[in-house]
Amino acid sequence: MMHRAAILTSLQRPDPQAVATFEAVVRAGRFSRRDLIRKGILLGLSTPAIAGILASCGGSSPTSTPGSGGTTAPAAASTSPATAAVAPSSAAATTTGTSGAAASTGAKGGSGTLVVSNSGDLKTFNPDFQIDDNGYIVHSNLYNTMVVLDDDYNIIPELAKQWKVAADGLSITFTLVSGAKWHDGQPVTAADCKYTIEQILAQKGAPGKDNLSAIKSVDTPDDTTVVFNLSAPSAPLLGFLGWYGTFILPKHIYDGSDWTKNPANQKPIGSGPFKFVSYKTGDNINLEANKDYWGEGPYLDKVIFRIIPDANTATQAFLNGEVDFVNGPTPPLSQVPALQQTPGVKVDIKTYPSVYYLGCNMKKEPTSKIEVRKAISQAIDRQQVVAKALSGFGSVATTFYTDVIAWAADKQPDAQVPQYDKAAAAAALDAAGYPAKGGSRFKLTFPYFTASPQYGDMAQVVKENLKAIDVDVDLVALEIGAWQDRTQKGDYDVSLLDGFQGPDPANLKNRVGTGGGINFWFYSNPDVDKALDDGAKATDQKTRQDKYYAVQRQLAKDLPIIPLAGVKIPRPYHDNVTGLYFTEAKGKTGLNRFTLTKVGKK
Amino acid sequence: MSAISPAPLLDVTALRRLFPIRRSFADVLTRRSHAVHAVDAVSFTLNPGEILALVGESGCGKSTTGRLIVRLDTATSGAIRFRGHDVTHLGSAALKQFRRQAQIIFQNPFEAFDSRQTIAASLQQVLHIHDIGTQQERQARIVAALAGAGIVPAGDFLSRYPHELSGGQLQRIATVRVMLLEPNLLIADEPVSMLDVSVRAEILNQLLDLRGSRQMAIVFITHDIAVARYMADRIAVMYLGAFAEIGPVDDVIENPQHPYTKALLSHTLPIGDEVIGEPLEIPGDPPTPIDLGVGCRFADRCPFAFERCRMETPRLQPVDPRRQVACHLMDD
Amino acid sequence: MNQTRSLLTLNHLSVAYRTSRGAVQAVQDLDLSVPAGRSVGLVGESGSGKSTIAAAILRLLPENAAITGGSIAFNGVDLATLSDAELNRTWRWREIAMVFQKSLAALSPVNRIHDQLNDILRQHEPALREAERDARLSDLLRAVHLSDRVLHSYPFELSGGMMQRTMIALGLLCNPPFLILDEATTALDVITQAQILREVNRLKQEYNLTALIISHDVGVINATTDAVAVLYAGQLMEVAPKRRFFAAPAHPYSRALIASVPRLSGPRQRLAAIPGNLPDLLDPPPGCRFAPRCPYVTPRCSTAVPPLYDLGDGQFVRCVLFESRPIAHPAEETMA
Amino acid sequence: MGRYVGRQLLTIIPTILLSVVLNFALLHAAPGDPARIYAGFDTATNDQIAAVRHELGLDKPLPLQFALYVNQILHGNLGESFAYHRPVLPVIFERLPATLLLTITSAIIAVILGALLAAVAARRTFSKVDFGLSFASYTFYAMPSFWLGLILILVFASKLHWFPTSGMHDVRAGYTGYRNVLDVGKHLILPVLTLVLVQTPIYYRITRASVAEQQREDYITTFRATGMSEQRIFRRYALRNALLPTVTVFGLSLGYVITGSALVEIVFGWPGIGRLTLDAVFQRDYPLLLGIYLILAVTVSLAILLTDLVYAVLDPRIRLR
Repeated sequence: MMHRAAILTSLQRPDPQAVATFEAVVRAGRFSRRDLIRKGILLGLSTPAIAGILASCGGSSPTSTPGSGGTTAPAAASTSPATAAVAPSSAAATTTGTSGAAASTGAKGGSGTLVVSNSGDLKTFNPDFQIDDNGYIVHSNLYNTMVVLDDDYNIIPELAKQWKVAADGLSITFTLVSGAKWHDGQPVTAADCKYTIEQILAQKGAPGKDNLSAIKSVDTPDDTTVVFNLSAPSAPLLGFLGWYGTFILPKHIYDGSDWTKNPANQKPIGSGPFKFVSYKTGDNINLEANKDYWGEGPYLDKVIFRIIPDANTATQAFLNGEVDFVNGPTPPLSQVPALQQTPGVKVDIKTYPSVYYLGCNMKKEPTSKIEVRKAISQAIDRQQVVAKALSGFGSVATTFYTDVIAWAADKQPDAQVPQYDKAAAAAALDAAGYPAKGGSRFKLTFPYFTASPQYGDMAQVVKENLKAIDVDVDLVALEIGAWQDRTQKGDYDVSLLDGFQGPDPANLKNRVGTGGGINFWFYSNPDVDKALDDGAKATDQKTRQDKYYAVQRQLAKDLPIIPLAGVKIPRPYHDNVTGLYFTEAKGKTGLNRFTLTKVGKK
Repeated sequence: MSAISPAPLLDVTALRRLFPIRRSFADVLTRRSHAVHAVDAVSFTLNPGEILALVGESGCGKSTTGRLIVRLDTATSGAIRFRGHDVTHLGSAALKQFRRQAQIIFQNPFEAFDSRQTIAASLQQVLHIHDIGTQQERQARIVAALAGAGIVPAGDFLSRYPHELSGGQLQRIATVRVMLLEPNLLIADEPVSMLDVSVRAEILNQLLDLRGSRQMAIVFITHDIAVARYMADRIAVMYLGAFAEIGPVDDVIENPQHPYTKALLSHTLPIGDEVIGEPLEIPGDPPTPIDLGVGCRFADRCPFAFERCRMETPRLQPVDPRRQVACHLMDD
Repeated sequence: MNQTRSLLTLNHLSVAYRTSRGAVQAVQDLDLSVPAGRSVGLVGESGSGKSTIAAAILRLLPENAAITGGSIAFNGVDLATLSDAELNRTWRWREIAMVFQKSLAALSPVNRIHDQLNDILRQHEPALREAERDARLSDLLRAVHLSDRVLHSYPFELSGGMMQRTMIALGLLCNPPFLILDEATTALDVITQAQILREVNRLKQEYNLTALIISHDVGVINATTDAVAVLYAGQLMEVAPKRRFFAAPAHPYSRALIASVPRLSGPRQRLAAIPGNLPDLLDPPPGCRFAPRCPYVTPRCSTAVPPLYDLGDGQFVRCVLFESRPIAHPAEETMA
Repeated sequence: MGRYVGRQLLTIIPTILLSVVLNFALLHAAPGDPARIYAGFDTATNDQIAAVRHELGLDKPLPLQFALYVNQILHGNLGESFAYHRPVLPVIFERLPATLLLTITSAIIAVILGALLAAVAARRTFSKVDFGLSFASYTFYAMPSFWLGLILILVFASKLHWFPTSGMHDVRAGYTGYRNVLDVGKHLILPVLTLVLVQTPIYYRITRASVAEQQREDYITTFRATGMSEQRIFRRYALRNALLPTVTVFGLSLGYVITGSALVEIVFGWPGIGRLTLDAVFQRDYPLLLGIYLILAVTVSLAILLTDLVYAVLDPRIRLR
């Protein structure tokens, strides 16, 4: 982010002639979005300016970086938090997000069929009423959200081309793009947004409900304006609006029906770049280009998601050319180096906003003792974890929060996790009253679930590391449902977990807050709970950072969870495929939105 | 029972065992069931030390009767009294007590032993189940019992497995095994029919000796009337689940009253210059005793059958104080 | 006994089984002849080799058994030297037929009786028309007092007695001069057994059959044979005309055998058991195989197998007690 | 025969009823909370989980849930899948044909192949052929199907490019008509081969043992004695008798194959019921699982009935008794 802001502010005077040429190029539609932006930046145009040109040209959809207006919020620009658009440094100021696209260009489709492997069936084509990991990439291509998170968790426009946060933080006004249409030809309007948001808020079980709970009511003064009235200022709200379970649904299809049973759940009508063609369950999902797409692209004629549950098979299908791009399942990590060596194959290795960590049972001795937890943390050689269990596809974790959401990750010494020091670990346990009698200080029960092979391998490395300081570990492999039952009963000493920590650190509440949904460790610290609550309510970026730093410092003191390694995910594709979301330059829609609008084949 | 005759050891009254069967889909639908009358109203008494032979062709119900008596099977109706106690419906604890006194040996000695157990273990187990003696006492008792049966040296047999012994040897050991419990009643179900001729006599003699020395009563089940004659004091001839006649062995053999008994005896193969007499021809094979109606079971094959035989089931009736016959001819 | 032509002559026949623990001499140096038109009974206990002899005559020994010596002369032809194809073409069933023990399993359980009998008949009488074959089958069944219904039945639908009659009909299918009955009535009930044995006797007359009747039951032997051969542990112990055998058995084993059978008449004396067990044929006693159980055993009994001594009137016995009698030379003369 | 079929049909009903009760009990006794799984692992709050639990009706007492379920079934309604929010039956019937195609094809090939090889081996006892076949049968029998499947993919798809690695259709080509049939056939070969290789040994060994046993039967001796050639005896009598246990095993193993093919379906990305089941297990989709088990119970019962009928045709002892 730093470098882009620097470039933007250093180039002040664009050459009018160059701008004209640029306009002509855009009109001709000859450049990819990436090229356009790069060229525009080189011409000294700010991103909104490019967007303006594109909009006036009726060109393809550009994107905007939040807080890049150039006049305000330098602090926000440097940390680029997802909340920046809502909460610039000055409480008095309001910020505008912008979106350029109003109508589609003529260049839709034409670059063939892309076959993407997906690890399982989606549950339903209604993207909002339940969590559906396998469906997310499909939903993303069929539907739009109001705003989108980019690869660095900045908020960028989608259906909402711009938005304004009221000075008191109690309302947000969105302006929608014009010309967006549903796949059945009906226009996308503010009523659709209102319907969707209200529907989400009305359903207790909807995954988006809690994240959007700050919204008190939704107004639609006209067809392109949506106003969220909030019960209190909410910093994470906009980030969550670009997150799970917030795809805008067509009101004219869903209104008045049970949205879990609407026929459109099997024959979806979205507003996204691809239209539904067919779904053979267990086999494939077939989408075709939406030639009337309001935004950029799509450039492909078709996207076919092939469902291949086995990682080895998916890898072979990929190598055999049956699949162009492995979205899932993640190839066996040990095979990735060979894939990287294969001609014609590219492997993108993406740092995922997730950390593998060991959770300690806070209710049961010996792990209820901080000395023991600290010793465990010191006993684990994280280099070994990364090298042995993750085949190098991971990073040694020294702190609690993912680096990917950089503004919230505390890297200060106070927030550091005790690192590998075998001797110190042994000494600490001696001192804590756990001498190594007969080669064993105590025995820990370590259940883990068998969803991915890495878990077993990591558990094994942990076991070996702990054995080196005379702590025995009983590994118990369980299916995930059984694992949940067991950990919830507290029938364990340590266990292993990871998971998405975005888009906002407010999510930490579920992980380490008292009674959090995945706080399997019975960790409860009022100070942490308070800091988490304050962090969620604060609108000021700096204040929020302070609160979440405080949480991480306290975690370093209490060590209910012991971070081991950051998660990296390899995604192979053939080099005739270009423009995949992760191959785009930073600042574009990325991993968090698996839209394939931009994918084309050479 | 008069004062002079001893109280019977075993008193079987109107014993019945029906095996329900459903023969057709229609039966299943209508929940109608047929019944095989395996044993039908069998009554007799047995005194201590007495041997009663049950004789008949295969399927006549003689083995079922034996199994009912030692409660390997439960009677549909009727009563079995052992030493005056009704044992027809004993619970498991009382049954264990009863079984100690009433034992059974079977036709196939190879199936009577667990092929994975040594002979010693098999014999020990019997005593163990009934909680008799210490380990040493049991051992001594087993060796003594084997020696008593002429199985010497006992050590030669104890460590062997069933498959290492001949059928005759195993049957003798099987007999010893039931004798370990010193029962008062033994059911011997065709104990020699699978054995070679030359070893049969050994088993038969062994059983006779045990009767002599222990006053053990025996229900001896056989298809061979000559063997029955050798073994028994009394003989009961069975046909299709019911007694045709019962009486002292010599009376029955020398002067059979029931036509079936006559047929059976007249078809027994003579040995050497024995004279059996002209065979009493009876046509056909014994039918399966399903849903028997009224009338004599033997009527269809009986050369002497008359109208009444098909109308009325003959009862077992005394023809002399020690002899009973179930035949309408006796009424004349 | 008169010198009649011998239809079947077993000369020094020996049969051995190969087992994992060594060779078993199941039949040792056996001499026996069956005169045309007569019935010879072969009596012995399990392991005596009597069924092996039947299998050897038709050359149906299992794979692990072989004729190790001697000859099987049938009408002057040594069956022991013929190939399977020759036996199938000329001898089996056309000349020598057999009624087996365990008759319920003696035909394929899943094919109708008619189909099986017809199939066998077609092998030997390919020229016959279907209708002629059917007529032959019906005639045969009538001969054993069975109705045509049996032809359309499966084996399991028949009673033991009916099945045994069917097997006898099968034996007569090709009108053979020689019939072997191997424990043919063993599993039957008393009355059925007696009826069938009487039928066999009648058919022997009607079809002019020569028969070898194998049984462990001296009653069956008594009912059906003219002469008796006693086998013990693979050795032929005694051959005698039937009456003579029952009235004056010579060999100690023959005597013990008859004495161990309970009778239906006469005094009820204690049965004489034969002590001991059959010898282990993997390691048989040298000399007379009955010696270990014999009440009259002498040291000489174990030195060599005694020869057959001729007691006259067709009675021969293999026992040193009769060494004063002339030694018989069965290869040169006809016995029984 | 009609009576026999009727009797067999009647026995199916209690079997299926029992399976419903057992499946319900077992599913609910197994650890794992569907509500938590539906609410999402990373993000769900305890409130959301409770809401989902209520929505799915899992907060009702278990006996009531069972009563409601039985009532539903009796009205011909197998309920609605937790995960897919669709009636259970269409979800199942979308997947059943693929599984039946895979399993029945492979089972039939395996039983024929196994029986043929067994016949060949049994006629040449202790020969090299016999030894080789026995060795191969043990080898393939011991092989895990998913592993074997992967090896076949590596060799025949990745290395030789003879067949596609996985799936049921060439999605890029999107064939229709007879070309679609050929395409499915091409995709079918490797998974069928996998199942054939692991199943054939079972039939081979059963038939091999059974032929050997028939050779010792008395009726074989009878036919030999009548002068019938060995070949004729084998062809006309021994083989037919020897096939009886094979047919029984075939019927019994059909059930096993249909449920046990899940691993092969996963390896080959085959869109069958096995994979649907496994997914449903992981998601604790009770209505779907119960529905699958019910349909499988019916299918397997019918398959067994069918084999019983074949058996009855082959064996008059069953037919006529």
